[in-house]
Amino acid sequence: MKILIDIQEATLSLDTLWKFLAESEGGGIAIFGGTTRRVTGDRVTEQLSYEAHEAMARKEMARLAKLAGERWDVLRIGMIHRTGIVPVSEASVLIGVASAHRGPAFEAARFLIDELKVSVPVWKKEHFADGSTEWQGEDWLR
Amino acid sequence: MKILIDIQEATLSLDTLWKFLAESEGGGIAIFGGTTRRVTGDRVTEQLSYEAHEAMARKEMARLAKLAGERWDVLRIGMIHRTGIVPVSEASVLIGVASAHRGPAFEAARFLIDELKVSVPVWKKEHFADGSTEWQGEDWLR
Amino acid sequence: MTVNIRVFARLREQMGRSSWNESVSEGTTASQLIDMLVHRESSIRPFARVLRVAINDEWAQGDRELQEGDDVALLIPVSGG
Amino acid sequence: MTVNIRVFARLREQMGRSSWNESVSEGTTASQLIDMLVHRESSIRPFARVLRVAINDEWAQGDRELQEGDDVALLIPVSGG
Repeated sequence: MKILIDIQEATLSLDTLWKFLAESEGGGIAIFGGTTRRVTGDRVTEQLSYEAHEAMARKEMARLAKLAGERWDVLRIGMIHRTGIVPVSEASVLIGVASAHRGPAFEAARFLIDELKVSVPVWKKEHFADGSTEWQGEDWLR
Repeated sequence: MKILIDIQEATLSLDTLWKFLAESEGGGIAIFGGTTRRVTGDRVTEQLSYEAHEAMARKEMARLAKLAGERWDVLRIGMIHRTGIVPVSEASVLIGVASAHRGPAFEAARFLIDELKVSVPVWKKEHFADGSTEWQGEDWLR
Repeated sequence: MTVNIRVFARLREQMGRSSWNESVSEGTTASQLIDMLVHRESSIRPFARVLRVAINDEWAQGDRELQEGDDVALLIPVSGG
Repeated sequence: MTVNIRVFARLREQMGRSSWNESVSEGTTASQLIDMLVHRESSIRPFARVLRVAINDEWAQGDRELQEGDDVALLIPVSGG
């Protein structure tokens, strides 16, 4: 199994990810893209910004990819997270899995984004249209 | 909910699909691409070719997309199937779902590809490296 | 009355044509049309058990009565995706 | 001995710095380091309950003994993706 991991400030290239996955010459590719949502509840978001513990985030994503490769019969896994400003509708994260068949591709992709949101050291800050900002995922503070 | 349906001979554009889905300004996009697999069992594939009952296939894909829109909270659905020759590693089908959250996006995308393979009138022919050809999905003949 | 029959993929290759007109009597159902064709055309007999019908671009039940000018697609199990 | 402490995101903003050196005695565990910091730095007290530690770019347990030169990241629950 081949793995592509990256953390970058530049716009994420779906095309680069697809090419990496398609080279496996398998039968199915599942991709998940987490994108900046305009409206959450009654609040309007202008953009998000992401900050990472970069070295650790790369290591942790690679660990998750290896774990998925042990649990599912997959050929290639790509995980790319963006840091810095991510405007509405652009992707902050792309997860892709190539497999001989669609079942493992879907399941591994879902596993990877679920686990990424639990263990990969990246933090998200909302920049609302009203000018206020707020670090996310802080339900534990209330 | 907005729906994009197409049947085309040209290479499928992941970029076009992504742009359509991202315009929803939701939080998650799930995409599945069915690609031509090089090796199945001990046989090597050179390319696939697809033939469709086009008018019906469009109608049937639109019906499935509407059905998914009733079952899951999704913003946009795209389904594009290619006909004619599809070389190894290229996509014969792209399914994409945009949603506010990742759960419905994954579930609807999986539903759509599963159902497409049951009810959308498209047929696949294998062109093997040894020169032979074989229509697929004919287990019912044996 | 007249209906138009269409076949695709393996069925098209097997029959050596992709569409033709067929005269049927008033009240003929989709199933009766299939039975008639399977009886007459030996090339599609291996597929008899799995043939399904779509009328005017939608899946149809066997008891559906044909109408003048219907576009009747004779379909074997699909294998796209 | 000396370890390097790093903080990120909200914790970094709260503390007004992103990394610094800390002298600890031989045998100090990750948990003891957290307790010491929480006691000393009022700015991170609201986070005490949820603080976790990564050492040299990997999640570490609280009973992990620190080594000279360790890179110790003090992390609040992640929210990426």
